[in-house]
Parts: sequence; C-alpha cells; structure tokens
Amino acid sequence: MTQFLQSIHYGEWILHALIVLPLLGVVPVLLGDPKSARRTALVVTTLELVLSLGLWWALVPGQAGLQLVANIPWIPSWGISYRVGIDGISLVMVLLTTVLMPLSVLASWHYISTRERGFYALMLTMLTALVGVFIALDLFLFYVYFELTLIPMYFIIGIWGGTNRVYAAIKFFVYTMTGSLLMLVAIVVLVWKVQAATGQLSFAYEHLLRNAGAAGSAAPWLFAAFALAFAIKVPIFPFHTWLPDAHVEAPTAGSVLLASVMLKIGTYGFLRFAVPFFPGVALSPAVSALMVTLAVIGVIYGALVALVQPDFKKLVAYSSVSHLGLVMLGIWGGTMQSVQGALIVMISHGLSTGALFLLIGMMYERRHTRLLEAYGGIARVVPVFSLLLTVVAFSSIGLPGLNGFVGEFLVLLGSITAFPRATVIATTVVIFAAGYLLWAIQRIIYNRLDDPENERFGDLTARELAVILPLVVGIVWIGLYPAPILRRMEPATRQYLEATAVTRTGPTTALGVLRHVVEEARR
Amino acid sequence: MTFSHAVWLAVALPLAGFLVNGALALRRPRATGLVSVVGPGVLVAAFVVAAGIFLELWREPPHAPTVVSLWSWLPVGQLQVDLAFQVDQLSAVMLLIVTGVGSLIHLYSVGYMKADPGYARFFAYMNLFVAFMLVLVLGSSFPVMFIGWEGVGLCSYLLIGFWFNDKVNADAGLKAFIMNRIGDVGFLVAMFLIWRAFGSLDFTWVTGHAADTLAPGGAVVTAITLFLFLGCTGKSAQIPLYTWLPDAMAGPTPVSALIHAATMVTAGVYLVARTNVLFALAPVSSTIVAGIGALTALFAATIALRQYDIKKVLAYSTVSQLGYMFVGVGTGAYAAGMFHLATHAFFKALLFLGAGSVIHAMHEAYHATHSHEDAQDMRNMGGLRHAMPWTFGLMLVATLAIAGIPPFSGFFSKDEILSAAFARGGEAPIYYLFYAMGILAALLTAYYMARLMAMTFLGPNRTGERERTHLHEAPWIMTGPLLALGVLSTVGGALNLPHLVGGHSALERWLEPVLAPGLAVGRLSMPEGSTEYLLVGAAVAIGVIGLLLGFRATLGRGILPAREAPPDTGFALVLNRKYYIDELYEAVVVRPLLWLSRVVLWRGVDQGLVDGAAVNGAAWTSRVFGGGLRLLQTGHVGAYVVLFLVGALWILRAVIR
Amino acid sequence: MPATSLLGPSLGLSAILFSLGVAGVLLRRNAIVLFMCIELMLNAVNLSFIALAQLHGSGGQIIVLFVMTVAAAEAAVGLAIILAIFRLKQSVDLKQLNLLQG
Amino acid sequence: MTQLDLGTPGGIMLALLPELLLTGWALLVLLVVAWRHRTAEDSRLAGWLSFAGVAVSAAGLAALWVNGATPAGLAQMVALDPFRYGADAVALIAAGGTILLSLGYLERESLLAPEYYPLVLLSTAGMLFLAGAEDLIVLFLGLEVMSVGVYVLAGYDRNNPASAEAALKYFLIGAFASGFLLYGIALVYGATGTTNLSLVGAQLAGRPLPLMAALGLGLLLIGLGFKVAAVPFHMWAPDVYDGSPTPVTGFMATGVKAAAFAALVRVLLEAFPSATSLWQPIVAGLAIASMVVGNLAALVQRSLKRMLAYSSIAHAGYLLTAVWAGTQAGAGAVLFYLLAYSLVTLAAFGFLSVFGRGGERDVSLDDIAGLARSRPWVAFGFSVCMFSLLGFPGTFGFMGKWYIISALAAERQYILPVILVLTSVVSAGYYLPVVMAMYMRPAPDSERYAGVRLAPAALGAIALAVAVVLLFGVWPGPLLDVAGQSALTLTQTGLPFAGP
Repeated sequence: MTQFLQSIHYGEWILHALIVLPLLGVVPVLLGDPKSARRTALVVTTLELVLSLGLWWALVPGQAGLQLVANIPWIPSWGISYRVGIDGISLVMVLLTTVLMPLSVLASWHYISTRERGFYALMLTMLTALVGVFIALDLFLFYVYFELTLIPMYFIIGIWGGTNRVYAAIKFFVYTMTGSLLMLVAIVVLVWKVQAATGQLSFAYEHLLRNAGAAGSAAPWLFAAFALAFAIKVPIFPFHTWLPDAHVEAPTAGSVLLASVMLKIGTYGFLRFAVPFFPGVALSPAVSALMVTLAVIGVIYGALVALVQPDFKKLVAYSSVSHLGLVMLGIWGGTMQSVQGALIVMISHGLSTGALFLLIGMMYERRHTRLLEAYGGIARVVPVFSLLLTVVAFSSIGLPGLNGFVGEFLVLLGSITAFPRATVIATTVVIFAAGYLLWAIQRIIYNRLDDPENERFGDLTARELAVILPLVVGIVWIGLYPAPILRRMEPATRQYLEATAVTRTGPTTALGVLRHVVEEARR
Repeated sequence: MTFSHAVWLAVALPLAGFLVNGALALRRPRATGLVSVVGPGVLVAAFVVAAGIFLELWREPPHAPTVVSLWSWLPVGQLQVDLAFQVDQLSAVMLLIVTGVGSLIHLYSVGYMKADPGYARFFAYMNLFVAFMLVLVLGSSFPVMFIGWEGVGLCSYLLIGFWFNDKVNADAGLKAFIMNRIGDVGFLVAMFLIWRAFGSLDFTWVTGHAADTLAPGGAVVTAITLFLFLGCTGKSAQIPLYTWLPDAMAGPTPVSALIHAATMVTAGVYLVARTNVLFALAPVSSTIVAGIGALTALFAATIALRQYDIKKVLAYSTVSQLGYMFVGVGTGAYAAGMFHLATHAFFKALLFLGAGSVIHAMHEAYHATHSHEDAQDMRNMGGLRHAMPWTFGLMLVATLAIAGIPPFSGFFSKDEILSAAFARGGEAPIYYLFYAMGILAALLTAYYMARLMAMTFLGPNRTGERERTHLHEAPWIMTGPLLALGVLSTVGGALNLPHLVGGHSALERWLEPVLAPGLAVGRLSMPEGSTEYLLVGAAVAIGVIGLLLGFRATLGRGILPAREAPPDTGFALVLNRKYYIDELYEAVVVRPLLWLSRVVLWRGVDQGLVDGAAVNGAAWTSRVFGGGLRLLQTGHVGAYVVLFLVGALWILRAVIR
Repeated sequence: MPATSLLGPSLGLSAILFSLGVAGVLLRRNAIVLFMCIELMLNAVNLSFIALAQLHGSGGQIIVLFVMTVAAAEAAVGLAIILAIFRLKQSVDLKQLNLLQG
Repeated sequence: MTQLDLGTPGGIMLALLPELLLTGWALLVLLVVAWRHRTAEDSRLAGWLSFAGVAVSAAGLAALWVNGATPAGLAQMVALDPFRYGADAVALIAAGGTILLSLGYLERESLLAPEYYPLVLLSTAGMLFLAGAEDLIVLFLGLEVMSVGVYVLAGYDRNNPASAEAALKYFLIGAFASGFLLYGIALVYGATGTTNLSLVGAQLAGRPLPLMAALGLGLLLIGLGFKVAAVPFHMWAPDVYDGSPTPVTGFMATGVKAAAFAALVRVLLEAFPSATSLWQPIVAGLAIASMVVGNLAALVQRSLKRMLAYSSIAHAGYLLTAVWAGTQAGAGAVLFYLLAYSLVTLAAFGFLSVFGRGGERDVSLDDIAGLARSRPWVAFGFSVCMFSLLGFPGTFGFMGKWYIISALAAERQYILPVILVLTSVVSAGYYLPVVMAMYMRPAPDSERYAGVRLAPAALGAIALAVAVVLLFGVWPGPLLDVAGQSALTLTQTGLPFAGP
C-alpha cells in the first residue's frame, strides 16, 4: 500500500485534494437538478473518504512531528501562508470527519426534502472547513477554517432545523464567535510578541510553538483567550448551553457533525494550540485545578442533567457535555494514558454519539417526535433497530469491549496520578451514564407498547443500515482492538507530552520503573 | 498445542453460539430446532474444553499460570494490556463450574423456554453470558476481567428484562445494571490505584509483587481492597447494594439459576480469591469483607423468612449464602469460600431449576384454565409432591445441602467457613461475632428452606380445583439436569473433604499455588480436635433444629391461597416488605438525585443561571442599553448640540491637561 | 511691538464671540437664528485670523477671504434648505423637526 | 518615480490632475443638464456622463499613482503620496458606485433633476481635496466643498419631509462643526505661524506642545470627529442617513467618511506626531464610545437603514482604533478598512434601495423575510455584505479587522482590540437576523418579491462589489502591500525632525 501511494505521489497532493475536492463538488450540486444533489454529494463525500483513507499509510508510523507538510505563501507580507500537514492526532480527526460525512449525507436522504441543493452544498463546504481545521498549520489559516465551520452549520440549523431553529442558530453562532474573536486577538498578539523576539513575522505553527515563550507575562491572558474559544467549542461547563439547543434544533446530519466532529475542534485546539503554546500557564497548579474542576463538573453535571431530559436528543446533547468533560480531564491528566485516552474518547464519542443521533433521526422520521414518552415497547416491532440502539447506547455508556470504555478507562487511569480526587469523582459518571441512557432506551424500546402509532414503526431500511452499520463496526473494532489507532497516535502524543514538559507518568514506585524497563526490554 | 493454549476456544464457542442464535433471533425466530442444538451444544463443547484443561492441570500441575495472549488490547506507553487469558488452578475450577452448571441449565432451558416466542434470543443472550463469564474468570489482568465483569452485567440486564414489555421486568433489569455499576466504580478506582502503585494491571505481576510493593495494613492496600470489595458488593449483591438481586427474579428462571445463583453473583468471591494477597495484606479490609458478609448473610436470611414468592425466597437465600462466602474469604479461608461457591452453585442451581419446574407446572395449569393467579406464590401451591415427585425429591436434597445436613455438600463448605471464622476469632475477637451471626443465619436458612419445601410440596394443595388436574411433572429435558445437579449437590462435598471425615482437603491443595501469596502473608490455623468436633456438632444441630422448626411452624398453620390470605402485620410485614430498604433508597437517593438534576441543575443552573442570567441576560442588557441610546436620539437638533458640546468640552479638557 | 499688544484682546474677543455663537446654537430653536449664530462663530474665527495675521504675516488675512467665500456658499445652500423646510412645514422651528429619531 | 515641482503652475496642475479633471467635468455636465433636464432620458444621460467623469478622474489618479509622483521638495498645498492616491481611490469608487446606484433609484423615485450628478461630482472633488490636503486651509476648503454638495444631496428628495429634515439637520450641525474646525485651524496657525501640515509638525517637534496648539488640536479633532460620525458627535448621522435618499446615504457613509478619515490621519500623523500622547487617549475614547454606542444602538433598530447608519458609527469606531495606532501600519489599516467598508456599505445600501420600493422609507426585517427562496442571488449578495460587515473570515471585512488588530497589537495595545472584537460580537446580534430573515423565515406571500428588481447598472456595481469583497477576503495580499506602502511616506516625511 505504501509503495502504491508513493508511486502516485500521494503525499504531495492529498491534503490539498481533500480541501479542494468538496469545494469543487459544490458546483455540480448547486447547478444540478435538486433531486440529484444528494447523489452528487454522496459521490463526492465518498470519494473524499476513499482518498483520505490513504493517509493511514502515508503517515510514517512511529515518526514524531508533523508530516506531509506543504507550504504555499499566501499573504507574505504578514507571514501568512497556506500551511498544512498532519500528525497522528490530525490523522484520526480527519478520518473521523471523512467517515462521518458520507454517512451524514446518506442520513439526510429523505430527511431533507426542501432546498436540497443548498443543503448539500453547505455540507460539502462544511467538509472542507472541518478537514481544514484539522490540517491547518498556520494560525491564520486555522482561524479562518475554525470560523468557516460556523457558517454552514449556522445555515443548516437555521434553515432545516426544528421549530426553535432561529434562536438556536444565532445562539450557536454568537456563543462560538465570542470565544473565537478573542482568540483572534490572542493569535495576533502572540505573533507580534514572537516577532519582537525573533524578528520574524510568521503565523506558522511550528515557528510560534518554538518561540511561544516570547509571550512572557502576557501568556496567561493569551492562554485565557485561546482557552475560552476552545472551551466554548468543547463545550466545558458553564459554556455549554448553546449545545442542547443547537443539537435539538439541528437536522440529523447537523447534529451528527456538530457532536461528532465540531466539538472535537475544541479539544483538538487545546491539544494542538492552547496547551503546547502556554504549558507554563495551562499546566500551572492553579489553572490545572480550575480546568480539572470544570471538567469534572461537566462530567457529572452533564450526566445528571441528561438523566432528566424528556427529549432524547437533548439527553444525548447533555451526555456530550459529560463525555467531553472526560476529554478535558484526560488532557490535563498529563500522562500518556490520559492523553491517548482523551483522543480515543474524542473518536469514540464521535462514533457513538454520531450513531445515536442517526438513530434518533430515524426515529424522528417515523414518528416526528423525539420525546421519550411517545415511544415504548418497540423492541418487539423493530428488533434490528432496537439491537443497534442498544449496542450504540452501551458503547456510549462505556461497556468494556466496546469503544466507549477504552477511552474512558485510559483517561481515568492516566489521571489518577495527578488528580486522584477528581478522577474518583469523575469515575462515578459510569453510574449516571448507565442511568440516563438505559432509562431512555427502556422508555423507547421496552415497557408496554401502548401507542398504536408505534405498532406501525417500520424497521430499518437498507439505506439506514448502511448508515449505521459502519459506525457499529467501528464501535466494536475500537472496543476490542484499538491498538493500531493508539500506535498511530502515540508518537504525536509523546511529542505533545514532551513539548508540554509535564511530569511524565507513571510509575510512582521504584518497582514500577523496574517493570517499565522489563517491558521495554521485552519488546 | 495443549488444551490450556486452546482456552480461547472456551470463550469463542459460546460467542459463536451467541452470533448464530442472535442472527436466528433477528431473521428466523421460529428456527427453534437449530437453536436447541446450537445453544446448549456450544456449552457442552466448551465444557469439554474446560474438562480437558482441568485434566491437563491435574496431570501436570504447573507452578506458574499459563497466559494465552490473543492480541494487544491497550498498548499505551507503559500500560500494556493484552487481551489474554490466564489458565491456572483457580480459573480452571471456575471454568468447570461455569461450563458444567451452564451446560445443565442450557439443557434445562430447552424445555423451560420451549413455548416462548423469544426462544432464539434467549439462547443468544445465555450464550453471550457464558462467554463473558468465561472472560471474567479467565482474564489475565484486571481490565480483561472487567470486560467479563461488565459483560455479564449486560447479559444479566438483558435477561432480567427478557420479557421487556412488562415495565416491572425492564425496571428490574435497569436496577440491576445501575446497582452493579455503582460497584463497578469501586472496581475501576481499585484498578487505577493498583496501576498507580504497581504500574501494571496483570494478575501475575500484581500478585507476585504485592508483598514487596505494598506495606501490610497500609492505606494504599486498604483503599485498593475496599474499592475492590465495593465492586464485589455490587456484583455479588452484598449490603448495601443487594437490592437488585431479588428484583432480578423477574427474568426467566434458568437465568436466575445460572446468573443470579450459580455464576455471575459469585464473581465477587472469585475476585477476592484471585486477589487474595491484597486482602491478606489489608486486615482492616478483610474484616470489613467478613463483617459485611456476615451481616448480609443474617439480614437476607431474615427477609427470606417472610417471602411468599418462591423465587424471592431463593433470591434472598442466595444473597445470604453469598454473605457466607464473603465471611470465608474475608476470614482468609479463600479455599473455603471457593468451596462454598462451588457447592452453592450446585445446590442453588438445583433449587432454582426445581422452582422453575414448579413454576412451569403452575403456570401451565393456570394457563390451561385462563386463570390470572400468581404462579410463583407459594400460598397457591402445597402438596405438589404428588404431582412432581422427582422435583420434590431433588429439591429436598438441595434443601438438606443448603441447611448443612451431612453428608450433603453444603454441610462441608458451610462448616469450613464457620470454623475458619471461629478460628480467626482467636486473633480478632470480632470474628466470634461473625461466627455467631453465621450460625444464626444457618438456623434461619434451615427454617426458611423448610418453610419453602413445606409450603410448596407438603400439606394440602391450594392451587385450585380446576387447575389441580393440570399439574404434572416437568419433561425429562428439565428433570435430567436436575438429577445431575442433585448428584453434585449430594457428593459435592467430596471436592474438599476435611481430614475429619478422612478426606485431604483436595480443593484447598489444588488451589494452593494460586492462594500461596495470600497464605504467605498469614495462614489461618484451623481448629482441630475437640473444638472441631464441637463446632461441627453445633452446626449440624442448628441445621436440624432449623429444619424441624421450619416444617413444624409451616405445616402447623393453615395456609390460605394468596387471593384470600390476610395481609401481614407487624414485624412480619416489615420482613415481607424487606425492611423497606427499597423505599428508603428511593426516598434518600433516587428521588433527591432526580430532584437535584431536574430542579436545581437543569432548571436552576442550566436554564436559570447560565442561559437565563448570563447568556440571555447579556443579550437583554445589550438591548436595554441600546434602547436607552435610542431614547437619547430624540430627533431634536438641540439635544444633539448639547451632546456635541459635552463631547467638545471633554476633548478640550483632555488637551489642556 | 505695539501691534502685538492688541493680539491678546483680539483673540479674547474672538473667543467670546465664538462662545456667544455656540451659546446661541445651544439655546435658540429657530433655524434661521441658529444659522446666524453659526455665522457668528465663523466670523469670530475670522477675527482670530486677522489678529494672528499681525503675528505671522498676511497668510491669515488671505484665509479670511476664503472663509468668507465658504460662508457665503454655505449661506446659499443653507437658506435654500431652510426654505424647503418652510415650504413643507410652514415653520422653521427646530422643535417640530423630529420626524427622524430613535 | 516622477518628481513634480509644485512651485510651477504646470507642476501643480499635474499634481491636482484628478481634482481638476473632476471639477472640469462636473462643470461640463452642468452645462449639459442646463438644457437637458426634463426626462428620465436626460437624467440617465447626465448619470452616465458623470460616471465617465469619475472614470476620467480615476484615470488621472492612476496616472499619478503609477508614475509614483512625488513632490520636489516640500508639498505646499496638496500631498503627493500614495496615501492620498489610496484615499482618492476610495472616494472615487464611492462616487462611481453612488452614481451607478442612483441611476435606477432616481428614476424609480421620480427624482428627475439631473443636477444631482454634478453635485455628486463636485462633492467628490471636495473629497479629493480633503483627502489630499497638505494644508489646513485646503483641508477646510475641501471639506466645505464636499459638505455643501452633500447637504444638497441629502435634501434632494425635497418634497419628502424626511429628506428635507435630514438636509437641515446635517447642514446646521455640519456648519456648526465647521466652526469648531475652523477655530482649530486658527489656533494652530496662531501657535505655529503656518497651516502647512508638515511645517506644523516641524514647528511642534521637540518641544512641549503650546496650549494654543493643543486647543487647536482638540478643535480639529472635534471638527473631523463630526465628519467621521464618531460618538459623541454622531447624533446627526442616524437621522441624516435615515432621511436621505438611499444612494446618498451610501455616498455619505462611504465617500464622506473615507475622505474625512484620510484627513484625520494626515493631520494627526503629519502635524501632531509629537503630541501622540495627547491625542491617543482622545482617539481611544472616541473609538470606544463609537464602537459601544454604535453597536448597541444598532441592536434595537427596526429599520434596516437606521441599523446600517448606527453600524457605520460602529465602523467609525473600528477605524478610529486604527488611527490610534498612529503608525504606518495603522494608517495602512485605515485605508484598507475604508476600502473594505466602502465596498460593502455601497453594496448594502444598493440592496436596500432595491428593497424599499416606491417611496417606502423604512425597510424592516419583515420586508425581506424569505427573500432567499425567490431571489437567491440577492439574498446571497446581501448576506455576504452582512458577513463582511460582521468581519467574518473569507470576506474583505475580516481582513480589514485583522489588519486593524494587527496594527494595534504591533503597538502593544490590547484593550482596544478586545473591545473591538467584543463589540463585533454584539454586531452579530443585528447582522445575523438580516441573514436569518432572508433564509430562515418564510415569505409572507409568494408574490412578495415580484417587484424587486435591480437596475442593470446597480446590479453590475453591486455584483462587482460583492465579488471584490469575496476576492479580497481570500486573496488580500497585493492590496495589503499597497495599503501598507501607501502610508509609508505619511510617517516618514522628508523633514528630518518630523515623526516619532
């Protein structure tokens, strides 16, 4: 595979192709027949997926640092260039995006019945922006993509959303923009500080990373601005209230992309920018304490509030707050296990929550309600749907053997050293997670079937199975054999840990060190 | 290639069964024939593998466990968890019990579930359960064990709520899973602490280095073991997390036998035995384990006294017996705990399956007459020995076993636990109290079992005139496994026959390599000579007295069918309502939590503070200010000039300085 | 220099006149009167220029000519606008001109 | 590089080429309309003629710029530097755009007095003088030429009470502010003995600022602050913008503002570089007040026109922050932002003039509900305008804001950018609802937008503006360089002691 890719110079054009292809796809979508828009979009997104898969092999495993870096001057007088590249972390995020996109298109097949051309054009734009966010290595470029993700989602929520869509859309937009604009100021200030120290005006990521120390006494403020932007995106309690509204109002594809990919931009931002730029601030005891506290509050709070939601979508939205809190805990846990765990939670949450939203969308298409009380007892009528819902729910709950557990476990395991109390508190989320999801699926597929409407609830069609099954495969695969993904990400994680110079994991006892040596020798 | 290296087959077979049966359940729910072959078939095959492994170990007892690594599961830096199975004496015993008893129960289920529309689904779940249970007992590290640990919880959830269209059943499943999860928090935290202390989660590493790593009686090991035990209280239904198990009887009876009596609920005991060295290093934790065990044994036994549902009696009996096992492992008599685990698996499975046969018969009788009476209420039974002689006989065997009447299996195992507790009393007098509680519980056990037998099988029949003719013995596919279990219940004591009766503690020796690290920390000196005789005598006497009292008290009173029976009053009512513990939990934990979530967090913090005050408040404030500015814009030139001049004066003031 | 001795008083007078103009704009509500007050302000400034011309040469005096021209142009346009208003409203009272507000 | 000797008549003629061409052309058009001023045909003829005048003037400007004309020695009256050319270009673009937008508008509103177009040309000539003024007197003259024309234009719809009222308010307060400006000139003249900006700067350099000059500076700030509609001298703006014919509003919001900002930058940077510490706090105060007041008040407007009026106040605030920087980058940012803002604002007012059909003054959100369904391209274009005004990446407006923030950050100023972005967030509260109304609300009835039609000229202008806004949103490099370079001479005047 690697040789084949080399023979076509895959590494040289792939990142550009991933950006440009969806934009090219917009043209036929907009110009074509409204009915064929979805087909065009599916073709384009699938092609994008196929192209992106090669990245898995193109990335040299075990090699730290950014790879496939391409640099095209853009606004030279300001030191801005179109600079892209990936490492293990970007890789999985890009793949997550490209995998979910065709599924989202497929899930919108019947759901979107008005203004199809606009919808699919926005979806493709969204794809470009999302991929761009994860591969951008120029702060300016990153910021542009970061903001660019807002527009399609804003329209997707606002035009094809539910009854309260306009409120949700503007809330989503303004919330995110508040943080990001402050980050914009921080980016510019950082660049000028670095310029003052090095004499070079450049927005290139590596340049800034190397010289971020120049921020000096401004570092706390700069970190605060970055952190706020990403915290809103994640979202960390108490910046989360846009999320339930946006999720509930968005159409299925919107919810999927929002939850599965867009929230990860926040945590990705912490890992890529906020923490490595200002490790001294980010990992200082005070800031750590604050972030970990907020993370743990988010974990428990999200779960508890999810427990009492009458609307299934809102429930899942709050569960996202809970899961993303775990990611934050993992990032601040500062060990190989916790950070790798955080990354796995990011992926797992993408798969599980994405699948949940897709299933909710299928329910909604049949019954036009997301209220739990409208359902009940349908396991008898639709066994396949019920089975998949159960599998996905248990994945989200964190049943070992499915994907959710892997990340959760690693995060908590890795964080116990640095934050024992927070970790123990966060661990209790496994109770509440089981509570809210199982209670919900009980009210949907179990209990007495007393609404005759539900008798006519049709089981999944082939198209719907095609949407869900890939995710279920991923769920089981990551649950049982996450090793390949972990190994791909490990160099990047290691580099992150070294860059942030955290006290390394681990063995707090002499014996632990000994064991480590033994393990190393064995391999 | 040895059997030990093929141990993955033992897991893979039921898993394959699950996949086949699951596919059939979705696509061909009527293909009962194939299901009947595949379902029990894979279990029997797994049992063959298990037996092979056992014989292999028997012939050549290894000194170190055989670890069969399938693939690298969680390779993260220093943490290297393989998906690996560990074959040693302890897991081999569990392997045999799970596959053996499991096979019998699967066979029984072929008859029991025959008419159920979810036949294939049932076997799929059961197969899956066995697969997970085997992962649990075979896992070579804490996380792998945890896969099984949670997996059996999942299957338990699915099987309790098997008849999910009844809200009660679904509720019971949910409750079981949540309660288990509370315990799982303990398990998880314990793993984290172990990782922190050892830098590894492999059993071999942890047990091998525990004594060097952890200070005996230290805070770390105490914390680890207490958290582990929290996990056990969930899975093995100990105080305070036991309330799910009686509710779990909502599932089909074979489920109760397999999961909620013989295998899954004993996982906690297995875990303590597996990590014996840690508990041995933490005397405080051990005492707590034994204490909780003794308290649970007694407490659950009292509740069992006043239950009318035949399965509920057995459920509380299970809780109580599990308490015994914890007394054993908490005392340091790990082998005795495991011994009781094994014998209990036999006789309690037998009891449940017997009860299942009874319910089956009752149910069919009521079904035939379209009556809606409760088929599980013992007040509607009575005199069934005529209709179901085999079941009666075999259940009597089990009753004698559980009551601790020699030479039935339960006698030996229970006696060993009580003796151990008594022996430990020499060093720590509180164990005398545990011993006393155990003895009292034994008395109550004999009593409620006698009551159960008397109400079910003896006396006049209360089923109803029309129904009586429909009562008949279960088919052979069901009584066959009963018979096998009856034999095991009878002779199971031979597993670990004490010196007293000429045995040589076979099980204890067998487990020696696994238990060695714990025993190295502190070995219990068992009572011998006259003390031993005295203890044995007391135990037997208690059992006999309990049985006699139970039969007398039950048969001596006229019992009315459930429909006509007067409600219980006074303490009897308290017992019947299980001390109102469920209501207490509901009032103290569940409702406040939901209230907190709904009223305080959601409506208060989320919608009120964050969204209302902060977010929308900011928007509102902006609009108010904007509105104020609008009012300023009166349209009158004069006003504009005034503001202009104010600005002008400000600027001039600023330039003058 | 005797000429400069007049500079201070001239500038002072100019400032007073300017202030009077400002006060008039502030206080009066008739568009015509208001406009006259503005003319007063401009001419006050002219006085300043004339006075300063003593100090800095003839530049100031030239400026005054420009200003007067501009003022004339403004007057032409301004009066036309006021006339237009009067045609529409039959009044040049600024208090009644608040169609545009908010 | 061509050096022009401004001492000779030929040199000065060349230096004033755009102004002279424009003025001459305006007189020519006046002649034409003297006997052709009755029909729509006549009006159109005058319009196109005037547009040609703008083009001719632009050609003159280009000739100067391309040849890199610089003064030999000191520029006496009028500057010859790229900053002037840049500002002139913005003013000419504003004028050209306004003419194109007016063509259809005047016909539709039956405002068929073709003197309109010469007035636009003459005002523009004033703007060019204002933007290029190297002497305070030229500045004053340019300002007045510009203003007198615009006063008339504001009241051009003279039978409409709103328009007349707008003209009167603008005239009265404008003349009032001119008095302050003039007094300021007098005081500066008194303190330094000169009205040439560079010489003023030279006189004031290296010594404490005399009180008279300080007062002069303050009065100049007041006068120019009025023209750029900075809070608290802004109160006229919403009313005048609201009452004037829509294309005129666009003209005021862009050309007038651009020229005034150019003059402000030139005065502060050339004449008062030594008093930076004095004027920076004032400019900062004006900027903050403008950003806050403009955005908050815009939030509660119902009429889109008024909303845009207030938003233009907010944008003046953003521009003032760039002025604050007082550097080459700051001046470059001002130019850059002015172009970005002018293009978008022209396009936005162009759209508005379409929505407000036949004498309808107030266009509210309800009037554009569901527009996207029936007129997707109009909705798209208007949305681009809104996002650009909001400063969203991918648009010219974002680059402008970025430039401003960058200029401020380079000066280690962090509070202004933070206020800038926070108030921008507030602005999302009124720009986004416009987009929402068009895309996310249903149209009241299917025939609602049947009459919405852009005249071809306006369509061309708007389409071009939107395209440029998008183009420079993603590819601003060359333009940035131009803007950055244009301000170079401003801060490095030929005089050795000028500049910090």
